[in-house]
This record gives sequence, structure tokens and C-alpha cells, in this order.
Amino acid sequence: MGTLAGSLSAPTIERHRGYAVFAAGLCVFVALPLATVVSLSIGSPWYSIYARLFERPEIIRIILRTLLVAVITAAITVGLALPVALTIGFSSTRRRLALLWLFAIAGFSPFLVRGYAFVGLLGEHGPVDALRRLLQISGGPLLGTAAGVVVTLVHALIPATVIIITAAISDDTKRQISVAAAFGAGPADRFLLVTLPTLIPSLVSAFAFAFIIAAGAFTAPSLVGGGRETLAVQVIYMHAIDLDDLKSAAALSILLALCILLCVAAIIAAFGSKRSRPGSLRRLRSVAAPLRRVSPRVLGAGGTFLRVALTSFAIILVAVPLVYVVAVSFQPQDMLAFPTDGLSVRWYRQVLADSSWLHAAAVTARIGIVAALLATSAGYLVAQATRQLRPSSARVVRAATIAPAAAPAVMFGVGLYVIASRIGLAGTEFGVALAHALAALPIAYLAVSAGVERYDDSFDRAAAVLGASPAARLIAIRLPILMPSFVAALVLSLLVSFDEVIMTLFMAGTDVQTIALRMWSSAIHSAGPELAVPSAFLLVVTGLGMLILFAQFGSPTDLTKRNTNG
Amino acid sequence: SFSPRSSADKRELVIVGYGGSYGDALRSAVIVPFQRESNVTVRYDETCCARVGPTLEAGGFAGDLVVGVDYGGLLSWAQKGFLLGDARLTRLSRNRGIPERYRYPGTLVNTEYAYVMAAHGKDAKLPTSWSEFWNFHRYPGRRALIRATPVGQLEAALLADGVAPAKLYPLDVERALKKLDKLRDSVPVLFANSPADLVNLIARGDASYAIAFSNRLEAAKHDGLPVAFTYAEGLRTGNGFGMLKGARNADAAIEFLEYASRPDVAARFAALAGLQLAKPDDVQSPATARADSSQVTVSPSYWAQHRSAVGEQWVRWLVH
Amino acid sequence: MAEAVGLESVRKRYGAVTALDQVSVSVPSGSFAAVLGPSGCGKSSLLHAIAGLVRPDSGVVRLNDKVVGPDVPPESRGVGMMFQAPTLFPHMSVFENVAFPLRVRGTPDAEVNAATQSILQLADLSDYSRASPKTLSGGQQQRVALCRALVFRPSVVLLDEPLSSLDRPLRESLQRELLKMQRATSATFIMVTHDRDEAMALADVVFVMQEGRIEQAGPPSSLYRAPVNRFVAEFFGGSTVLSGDLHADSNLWSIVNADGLKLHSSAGNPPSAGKMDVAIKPEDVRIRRHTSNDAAGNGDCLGRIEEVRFTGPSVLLIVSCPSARLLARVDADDSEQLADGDSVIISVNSADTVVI
Amino acid sequence: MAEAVGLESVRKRYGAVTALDQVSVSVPSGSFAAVLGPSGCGKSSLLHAIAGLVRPDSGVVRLNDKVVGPDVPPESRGVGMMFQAPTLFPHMSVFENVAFPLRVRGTPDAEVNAATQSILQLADLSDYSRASPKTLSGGQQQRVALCRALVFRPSVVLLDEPLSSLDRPLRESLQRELLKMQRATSATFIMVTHDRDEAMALADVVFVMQEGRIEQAGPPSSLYRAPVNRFVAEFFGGSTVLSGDLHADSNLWSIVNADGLKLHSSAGNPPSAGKMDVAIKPEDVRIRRHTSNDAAGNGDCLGRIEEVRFTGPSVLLIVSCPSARLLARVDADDSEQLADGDSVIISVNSADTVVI
Ligand SMILES: Nc1ncnc2c1ncn2[C@@H]1O[C@H](COP(=O)(O)OP(=O)(O)OP(=O)(O)O)[C@@H](O)[C@H]1O
Ligand SMILES: Nc1ncnc2c1ncn2[C@@H]1O[C@H](COP(=O)(O)OP(=O)(O)OP(=O)(O)O)[C@@H](O)[C@H]1O
Ligand SMILES: [Mg+2]
Ligand SMILES: [Mg+2]
Repeated sequence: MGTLAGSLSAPTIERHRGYAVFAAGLCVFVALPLATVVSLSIGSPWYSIYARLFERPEIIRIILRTLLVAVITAAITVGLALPVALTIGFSSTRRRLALLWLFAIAGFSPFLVRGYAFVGLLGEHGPVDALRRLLQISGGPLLGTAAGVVVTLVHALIPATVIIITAAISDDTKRQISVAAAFGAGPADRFLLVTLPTLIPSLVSAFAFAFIIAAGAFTAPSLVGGGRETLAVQVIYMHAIDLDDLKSAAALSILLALCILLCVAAIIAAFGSKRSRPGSLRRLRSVAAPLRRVSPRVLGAGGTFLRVALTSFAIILVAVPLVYVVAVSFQPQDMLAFPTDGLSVRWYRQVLADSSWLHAAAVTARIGIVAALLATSAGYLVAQATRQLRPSSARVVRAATIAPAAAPAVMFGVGLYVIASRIGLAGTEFGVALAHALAALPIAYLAVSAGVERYDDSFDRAAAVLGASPAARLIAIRLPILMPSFVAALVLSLLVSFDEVIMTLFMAGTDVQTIALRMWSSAIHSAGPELAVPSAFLLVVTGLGMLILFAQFGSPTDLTKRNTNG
Repeated sequence: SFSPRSSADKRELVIVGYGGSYGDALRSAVIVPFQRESNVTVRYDETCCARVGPTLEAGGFAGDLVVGVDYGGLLSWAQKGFLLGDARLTRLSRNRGIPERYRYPGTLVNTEYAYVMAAHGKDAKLPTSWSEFWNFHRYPGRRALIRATPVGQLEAALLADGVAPAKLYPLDVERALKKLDKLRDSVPVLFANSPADLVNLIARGDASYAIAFSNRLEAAKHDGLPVAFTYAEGLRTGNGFGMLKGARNADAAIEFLEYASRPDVAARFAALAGLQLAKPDDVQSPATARADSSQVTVSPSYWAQHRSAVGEQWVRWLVH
Repeated sequence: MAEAVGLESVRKRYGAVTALDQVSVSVPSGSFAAVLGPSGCGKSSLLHAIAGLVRPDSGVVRLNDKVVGPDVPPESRGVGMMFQAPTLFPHMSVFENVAFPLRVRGTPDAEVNAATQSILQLADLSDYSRASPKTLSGGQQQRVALCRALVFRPSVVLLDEPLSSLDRPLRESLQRELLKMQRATSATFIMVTHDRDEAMALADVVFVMQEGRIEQAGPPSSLYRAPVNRFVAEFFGGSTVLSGDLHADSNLWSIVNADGLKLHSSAGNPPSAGKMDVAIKPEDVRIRRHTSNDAAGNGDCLGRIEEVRFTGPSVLLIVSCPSARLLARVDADDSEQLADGDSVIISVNSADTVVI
Repeated sequence: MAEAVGLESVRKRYGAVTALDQVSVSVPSGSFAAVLGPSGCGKSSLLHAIAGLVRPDSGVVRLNDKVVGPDVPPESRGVGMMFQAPTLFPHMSVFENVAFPLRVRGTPDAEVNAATQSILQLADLSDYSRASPKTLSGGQQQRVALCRALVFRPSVVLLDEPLSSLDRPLRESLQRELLKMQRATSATFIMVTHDRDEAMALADVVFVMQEGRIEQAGPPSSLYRAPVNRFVAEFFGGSTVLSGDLHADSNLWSIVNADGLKLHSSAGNPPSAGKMDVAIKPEDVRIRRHTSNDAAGNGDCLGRIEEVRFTGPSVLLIVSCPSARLLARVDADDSEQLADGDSVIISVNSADTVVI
């Protein structure tokens, strides 16, 4: 268990002024573009733009509705991701790799395309509505409803949340579960009193992540949502782009970002404390109490059934759009629809003939790798810093880290662009990579911190007394032990970079072309099967790549389990 | 290449426009032959146009020319000072016979498209007027609108409500929205994210009828998609070029515009892109469109002036 | 007496290592069993197999005379187990850790509090009941784990080196408490320990293991006095095992080693003939300084002191004679004139030696 | 002799608990020190303070005669440390765990291999060098940790209960290896242990701690023979401390307790007057059965056996007389007629008792 060496809190280990300095620098780095956005939102008198917003009753309603959709989405996402993560965490290597592979490659099909897949899947003639009619459930297609938006968002968020939670299932978790079993804890007690509390940090991370992304969602509600379901970022976007009202857009962005940060702070304050308080344990115990009357066998079978059912549902939710995308790439006509009149490789020929796709792919890969490395390192440093800063400073740093996701990309992109163009970074690949790193920072931080939070410092102490310098400790001890979290952070940041459009739009200028950007721009004018072709390609390429990556680094949790000795 | 591209290349022209079929048409009908005839290298940036406004507001370089933008949008940019009122451009605009209603410094608006009624199915029964579009008994089924801007859709609602085309402007926004309420209360309404999505919704049959963009429908029809549409009471909108503030290569831009507005080139492009030429006496625009005298022109000046205010009302209506 | 725990031909291999090699044991209900053996011999594996935490490759496990298949999960076996590493739940206080087994059994709060508090008091941990296990010292953690294994008074208790990190007075007091508790509840205790004295003080029956096998089972005194093989004699008895030749003389026989040291003598018929092994306890070896006027007698031999280990009341000597090496224990007072390298005369009090 | 490790008035508090209370120690270079004390008394905290893993609230730590401030990180202190829990790196094989300190010092591969293999052999772990630490038994893990702390031959070695989970033969052999290594490298070893015999066998100097304080420091025999207070006498000497009154008679004086038991007698001037405490070792207590024809003499008293603890060669008796309770150790052979509840006559061999 190694907690003994860790029992004596060691101020000299890994408590480095460097972390605090970095955190301060990062805060400034994030604050500058935000300050630009704030300055855009200043009218005369300074509050006039905000006052105008508050005079419009629909604005408050839009923000509240956005937050509500985000909360519901995050809750469903985490509710589905937890059983999936448990299934992955406790299954054999082979199955674990297969599942992780599925969830990881799902992310490498651009979300824009998957969003279009949902338009087809949820529409009048899609399979979902066919199923509904078959089951004679009243109502209409999910397309154009808030429920459709939530489903689409859950689909988009499941892979990342699964990866975050899976990375937190460690040998320690498994050992504690078997100890609990030895003391007579049945499946319900084990889950509620041991598994759940030990996974809380990662669940909080996953929930916060899902909430932030859902609250800032643009593509999903734009494609799948209806009129009343128009969410905050869409309104911001409309003001900034279609209505030429940058000032209102800026003010609304600041307002929304503040609301999101407040909500996240509330989530973390409610559940994020390191040790579960007696109160919450008592609550979990009272939940477990009635379950204890059920026979463990029945309960175990029921739990397994529930887990398998939810996992299967999650797999379907993640995989079906991918299948749809591949199918659409063979649609003979120029529309995004399931091919019903024969198949055609017309779009493959078109894409392969166009060298700009290949060029864009290379640029995307370069930017993605740099961004993922930057975001993950920064996320790690922030996680370290928040661990040792005073709680109040840690809150500020955490807010700054999450701000790039909380601030709508349109406005953050504008702010970033203003700063970047002053220092000559606008329109360069590095500038874009930097922007992507910022965009990915929140998720990288959340993924890494889920690991760092429960990392047992005693390994560092052991290494230190054996003579390892901080750098040696980082490379030889922390990195390998935290590898699951680092891989999760890298993969997730790569995904963010891969899908990022809006900030890229500004930072890329007229010179840099990424795949996502290329798709986005052609989708505005003609959203055809051509879009599905690179996705189908990427599914294969990233699929193979991820297989190699996971084989290389092992899976988030190692196999060989030795229950309880030492 | 992680370094800024040098801007010293004098003979490079950066054009910002849309991708997809519009971009393809522009490239094949205009850009490629132009590059053959001149020594200008054109870089066509397909990311129009979200970046342009904010970038210019921030004082950055967004490109030399912008293409495919509605005249209303161009006007509002011009009024914000985002366009470069080059005298040569004004002269060119006059020389090419651009109608008076589409002339403004810094712009060249030689094409038009229209907001029209579209339906799912190659041989679908089409409404003949906007008030028919609101007749849910005769034309049952979902309607698709576009979410981003109210332009065209408010006009359609007012025409359906019986407002005379001549009395359309200034728009009675409240009345238009009430008419749209009737639509939304009677049939399910889908809101598309982009013109392209509108076509997909109609082609797949997710929506039975839509207020859609004629140029996109022309292309869809050309591709054999199951859509039908009519230019009846179509709401015509000018669409064209603007010279952007901070243009690095104004000379090449003028050269390009001279080429693009050459009658043969313009006609070739318009045909490919499904647009109509803005010249009233043009012969090569799609026959149906020209023949339909019921078309109404969307007022550029009205929208240049009221875009934000009406937009706010539109947002309120959307979410209420 | 009914059987509380029984294993029959249980095997468990990990790759090349055989952790349990056809282990068969039977622990009567209400008894206190101790398991001893060298590090890595399979003691923990044995407990894990009983608790259902390790799935045997083959063999049968019985609890309370009923066969429990490998699919019966740990929580249905009703045993209490203390693991070798404390493995406390990090997210619970000391109190909640100890209360855990009661909680999952749905015990009413008042009872939980009473039982938990009283057992914490017994382990001298009352002051730490609200502490987080991470802030405890090693011995404190071990005690919490012990409390957790006992608090719900299971009928079968498995303890894996429960007192290994405790100081002697505390250990002795807890030993006494363990015994008291076991007698009071007539539960069956199986305890792994590496401390022979502990096993002797507590256990009714001792199992000595080596490389996955049970070498000998029986009451501690019988293992101490009559080891069945060299390993048990050395490991459990702390004896030195020497070989010698039988010298029979009418109905008196003795065993004498190569150096002339008389290892054993007895009346009656010798158990066998030829070379024989004799286990000699350190306290049965007599050492006296070899001085010029004191020659080695018959049955004595000459040797040299290799090491003197001062251990409180007595001193352990390692002495070598030409063909063997012996452990001898002498009173601290008697040892004062002995030092490394001294020449000594060795003799064996052969009344207590055991022929194996 | 130069000082290898020195602490001066070091304090460390955790909330209400004082883990180190004005601790001052000085360990000469090249010596083997043992730290003993009850569970939770601050032994581990002491080692952590020396290694730089705990920041003292106040006080000074010196290494090799130089003050090391609290900001000098552990890796710059040049000490080797083994924690109480093995804390092996889970992602490295046994071999790589042990090789780690050499690797971070940039030792050439050939040397790393040689040193690692030889120390693994010493700990009887050669067969496990490729194993993952997670698959090892408790004792095996502990040995790996020990190897890792020693492999780079640091000049100051801190060992926190290094042998607590090992069986006796293995422990004794490793004790011998530790001593050999310490002598060979003339390194300074500081070892926490709860085993008095281990401390006596290995240490040049022993520190007995209680509640964060050092109660007594000195060579083990002097602590054993001349404890400065009741705690050390009981904890380290295993003695019973009884009080008695001074009975002086010209230049002969004795201490007799309330029951008439003579605890101590000596010639010369008594150290003080009135009530005095005397530490009595179990082996100095004489017990004989109280039979009708054997009355208690002068200086003897009557008592009853409360508990008989059979511990191999000797037996520990807990006997109570009216006003006190005593521990007595007798030979196993002599004890056979003694049982719980027997009436006995108690006398003390007062030659060896210590007045505190
Ligand atoms: N991080 C901490 N927070 C709070 N209390 C602590 C912490 N570390 C140690 N303590 C307390 O300090 C005291 C001394 O602990 P330490 O680990 O030094 O004891 P020890 O002498 O090594 O005991 P053991 O023999 O049981 O290992 C204990 O009471 C322990 O609970
Ligand atoms: N999961 C595992 N994988 C591989 N080998 C294992 C595993 N568990 C135990 N072993 C091996 O089985 C043997 C017996 O282990 P066990 O833990 O039962 O020993 P032990 O008698 O408890 O030893 P100790 O006194 O050191 O705790 C050891 O050699 C160990 O390395
Ligand atoms: Mg073990
Ligand atoms: Mg300790």
C-alpha cells in the first residue's frame, strides 16, 4: 500500500516554488485574452452593454436553459461512463484494450461529422424514430428537440469521461474492494462504500468536464437542436457573426463564463474534497441499507446486468454514429444521408484527388501533437500547483485553467487573436498549436489531476531518499506510475485539438488549414458525403494508431493484481 | 512550418469565401483561368466569414477580398469601416452595369440569389405564394427555417400575412414574428444551422417544406437530389465581392475583380454556382428566375441599418 | 470436535512458484491455530485460499464442515480477515474503518458505536478514532486493521502477522486480549506469525510450512519436543541438527558425531542403525572455557566461539567444532568470560535431544 | 569520533500529537544505533526528520557535523533509507527497484548488475529478480526494500523496522549481514526496531523513546543493566518495577516492599531514603511451590500464579502477591509442576536488581 512512508507529510518533496510561478504565469496567459474580451464588452458607461443584456428577459432564460441542459447532460454522461469505466477497469487486458480503443477512436472522427450523423439518425427517417414508431411511443423525432441535443452531447462526451474515470481505477482500488469483500461487504456495499468514494475525484473531474463542454456546446445544438433549444453559445455566435454585434457577444460570453465557473466551483466544493466526510458516508450507508436485505447473489447479478446493459447502451451510442458516418461516405448523391440507392466511391475519388486534404492532415497532426504535449505538461504542472497552493490560490488557478473552456471559443478566439497578432503568432502553426493547447488545457488538467490527486507521494519520498533528483523522480517514478492519466490527457487533448474550429478560425488566419477547419468551411456551404470520407479514413488510421499506443504503454490500469500483501 | 508566412510576396491575392460547391464554382470558373491569364497567385481561403469581422475589428489582416457575401452584410461592414472604398472599384462597378441598388464603395455585387420555397421530392407539389406556404392543410408537414439570421424569413412571413411587396419596408417585425408563431404552432419547425443543412433536411425529407436559398437548391437539383423549389415570390438578395480593409494587394484585387465581372466569366460562374446575374438585362440567368416577376428584392439598406436590433428580436422569438 | 476450517489437497501455483502444494489441514472449531514458515512459503496464500481471495488450482476448502466452492465469494464466507499489509480504507476515519464490517452487516448504530469504541480502547487507539488512517504510525495502522478483523466477532478469524510491527509490551498485551477474545467467543483463530514464542504462547495447534507444504502439524509443545524432520527442528525448535553414528552397548545406546561429541544417549532399543540426525536445542549445549587443566572428557569435544550474541537475559553463542557448527545458549552471567575466538569445551545435555 | 547524525531540540507536532518532543541525539560516525519505543512514539518521525522527509517545527539536524537546514532536500543528504512499508515502485521489476539508487547515481551498467545481483543473493531473492513487486509476499517485499536501501552503500543508513516481517532464521542471518556490511563500510546505521534482542545483538547505542521524547540513550547493556527510569526498565529490560521502603542496618541496607519481599540489598550508603523503586528482571525472581512444609522465609513472600506462558526453552510466569504483580522467568524443565492458580513462594535474587 505504501501509505506508511506517505503518512508523514513531507513538505520538502515536490513542493516547489516553480509550480506556483508557473501557475501564476498561466493565469496571466489566460487572463490576457480574457481581458481583451472584457475590454470589448465595455460600453459607455462601462456597464451599458451588460445592462442592455439584463433588459432582455430571454438572455437569462437562455443562460439558465443552457446550464440546465449542461447539468442533465453531465449527469447522464457520468452515469453511463461510470459503468463503462468499471467494465473496462475490471476486465481482462484484451477486452479492456478493445473497449478503450473503441472509445478513443470515436473521438478521432470529427465531431462535426458525427453531429451530422445524429441529424440523420434522429430525424424523421432515421432509425431512432423508426424504433420509436415500432414501440408505439408517442411524440415525434428527437431531431429539433432538447432531448436530441442531450443525446448528441452525451455521445460526444462519453469517450473522454470514460477515459478519465478508467484512469482512476488503480490496483489500490481493486485491493480495497477485495478487502471489503473479505469483511463481508456485498456488491452494493462494496460499490457504495468503497468503489464510489475512491472514484469520487475522477467522477468530479468527469462531471465538471462534461458540464463545461456541454455548457459551451455549439455544434451539437446547432445541428440537432430546434429553435427554443438555442443555447447560449449559439446566441453569442449569432451576435458576433451574423448580427455584427461583437460587444453584446463579448458581454454575454463573460456572463456565461462566470456562470460556468461558478457552477464548476460549486461542484468541486460539493464533492471534490479529498476525504469524503462522515455525512456523505452516512448517506451512502443509508442507500446501501435496504439493498442489504436482497441476497448478494441476486444483487450481484442485478448489478452486473445493470452494468452490462448500460455499457452496451454506451457502446451503441458511441459506435452507431461512426457506422453511419462510414455508410454515408458511400452515399452516391450529394447529401448527408444513409445510402439507400446503391453505393459509390465517388467521394473517395474526389478527396483523394484533392491534395489539400492530405496537406491539412499533416498540419493537423503537427499542431495536434504540439498542442497535446503543451496542454498535458501544463495540466500536470497546474495539478501539482493546485495540490500545494493555499486553497484560495488553488481556486484561482483552477478557475484560470478551466476558463478557456468556459469562455466561449468565439470570443476567446478573438481575444487570443488580438494578443497573438501583437506578438506575431497569429497565422502561424505554432500560434494555432498554442491556442489549441489552451483549449485543451481544461481537459488535460482534469484528466491529469484525477491521477495526481490520488497519487501516493510516498513513491517520490522513497526515490528522493535513494538519491533521485526532482527531474529523475519525475521521469523514472511519477511519469510511469501516472502514465494512464498522462496518456488519457494526451489523447484527450489531441482530440480537442483535432476538433477545434472556432479558435482555429481566428488564430489560423488565412495561412493555416486544419482538417477540422477544412470540413467546417465546406460544411457551411455544402454538407455532403465528402465530409464523411476523411472521417472514415481517420477511423481506420487512428484506430490502428491507438492500438499501437495502448499496446506500448499498457492500459490505464495494470493487470497483474496481487490482492493484499504489502 | 511554424513561422509566419512572409507577406512580402506582392503578387499574392488572398480571397476569403465559402467552401463547398460555391468554392468549387469560384475556383473553376474564375480563379483558375484568372491565374492563367495573370501573374497573380490567388489563395482562396474557404473559412468565410466568421473570422472577418472580429479580425478587422481587432486590426488584423483578414484577406484582400471577400466573396459570396450578401449585400446587406457588405453594407454593414462598409459602415463599420471594414471595407476599402477604392475609387477603381467604384468605377468598375459602374462600368459593369451593376444596378444602382447594389452599388456601394468597396463592393462589387454582380450576382443574386433568392430565398425561395422548397419541398422534399423531385415532383413535390409546391406552394405558389408565401401565403400558400402557410396553408398547412394543403401543404402539411414539417417546415425548415434557418436559425442564424431572420433576413428573408421575416419578409416571407409578412408577404404571407398579406403585406404588399411595396409596403414591406420598414419591416413590421412584430407582425412577422406573429405570423411565424402561427407556423411554429401549427407544424413542427426545424431550424437549420446553415444553407447547406437546409438542403440536407429537405433532401432527406426531415422537412417537407423550407424557406431555402435558391443557389443551393439549383446545385442540389443539378445533382439529382429529391428537391423541388419555385422562384415564385422569391426574395432576391444581392451577393458579391468586397475589398477588405488592410488589403495587402489592392492592385491584384482590382485586377481580379475586373476579370471576375467580365460578362462571360460572370455568366460562367453564376451558372455553376446556381446564382443569377444582378444585371437586369442578363440573358443567361436561369429562365425560371428571370421569368418570375413576382420576386421581391430584400432591402440591403434596411438590413444594414437594423441587423442588430431585429436580430435581438429574432433571438427572443426563437427561444420564447 | 467439529471442524471449523478444512483444506484438502489444495494447490496454487503462480508460474514457477508453488505457493500451496497439496495442502491439507483441519482446524477444529474453537481452536487457536498458528501458521509458521519461512518468508514466501505460502502462509498468506493459505489464508487467502480460506477467505476466498485466491482461487485454488485444485483441492477442496471446507468451512464449518461444509465444502465452499471457489465461486463462493469472500463476503459469503463469514470469516474475518486481517491482511498482512494494513490496507485500511483511505477515505474513512479510523472509526469508520473499524466499524465497516458491522455497517455492512446492518448492525444498528448504537451497537456499532459501542463495539467499535470498546475494541479501539482495547488496542489503545481511542484517541485516534477520528484520525485519517494515512496519518497513523505503522503500528497504529496494524492495530486498526486488527480491530477491523475482530470487531464483528466472526466465528472464523484469519490473522496475517497481526502483531508484527508492535513493541513487545503491547504485543504481549494484545496476545492476551486475542486469547481472551478467542476463548470468550469460542471462535476459531488462524494466525500467521513468524514468532515462535507467540505461536507457543497462543496456539493450540501449529502448522509449520515450507515451500507450500505443511511440514508438521500439532500442538506447539509436541512440535518443539518432537520435530518430525530437520526443517521443523531447526525452524521451530531453533535447534541445531547434527549427524552421528550409533554406538550401541547392550541396552544402552548413544549417538556420537565425527568429533566425538556425544549427541544422544538412551536405554532400550535404538530406533534404527547407522547414521542418525539429532536435534539439539541451544540451551542443551554446555560450554566451558578450554583451559590447560581442563581437558575434554568422553563425549565432549573441542571448539571455538565464532560469535557471541548478547540478547538480554541469555547469550547465544555460535561455536564451531571441526565437523559441525552449533548454537548454544548460556546465561548472560555465565557468559562474561566468553568472547569471539575463545577455545571451548562443548558437551551436550543429551537427555533432551531428539533423534529424528 | 566524528558525529554522523545529530539532532538538537527537534520538535514536530501533528495537531494534538507531539511526534518529536525536543529530541536531541548524537550518533557517532561508524556506529550502529537502534531506536526502540512503543508504537506511535515517534520512531519513524525521527528517521524522517533525519532524511529530510519531515520538516521539524524547530530544532537543528546535523549530518556529518554539518547543519542541514529544513530546505536541504532528501536527495542531497546522502542518506539511504528504508521505510516501514516497503514502498516498492510498482512499475519496476525487483531488480530495477534495487538498482534504482545506483541508476540515479549514473553507475555504469556492469557495476549496477554486479551490485544488485550480489545483494539480491544475500537476501535470498535471486529467483525473484524479474518479478513484479506486486507478486511478492510480505517478507519478500520487505527484503527488496532493504536491498534497495543498502545497495548503494550510503554512509548513513536509516532502517525503519527492516526485519519485522521475517521469520527468525532469516532475520538472524540478515542481522548478521547487516552487521557485516556496517562494519565493512564503516557506515552509520540507525535502525528502528521493536525487538529488544535485535537491538542488543546489533547496536552499539540504543535510544529508547516514549511519546516523542528520548528516555535514555547508551550502549544496550547499560540500558539493560542500569535503566534510568521505570519506563526504560520495564520497556527495555522487561523488568517489573516495584516500590519498597529502605531498611538500613549499619552499612548494609535493603529495600523491602509492603509484602515483606526483599527487593534489593547492598552494602555502603543507600542512594536516598524513604520509598524507592527497584527494577527486577524476570529471571531474578525465584519461584517455588508453597507446600505445607515449606514456609516463606525472611525476604520471601507468598503469591499466586496468574498465568503461565510457555515460550520454548523458558516459561514466563505472571505471579501476584498481595500488593504487586511480578513477572518471573523459569526454565521450562523447572516449570512443569507449576500451573495457573498455584500458591507459590516468591523471592528475589537481589544481587542483580537495580534501584532507580
Ligand atoms: N502526517 C501525520 N499527521 C498526523 N499525525 C501523524 C502524522 N504522522 C505521524 N503522526 C503521529 O505521530 C505519532 C508518531 O508517529 P510515528 O510514525 O513516528 O510513530 P512510530 O514510533 O514510528 O510508531 P510505530 O512503531 O507504530 O511505527 C503517531 O501518534 C502518529 O499518529
Ligand atoms: N499474485 C502472485 N503472482 C505470483 N507469485 C505470487 C503471487 N502471490 C504470491 N506469490 C508467490 O507465492 C509465494 C507464497 O506467497 P505468500 O504471500 O503466501 O508467502 P508468505 O508465506 O505469506 O510469505 P511472507 O512471510 O513473506 O509474507 C511467494 O513466493 C510469492 O512470491
Ligand atoms: Mg505473507
Ligand atoms: Mg513507525
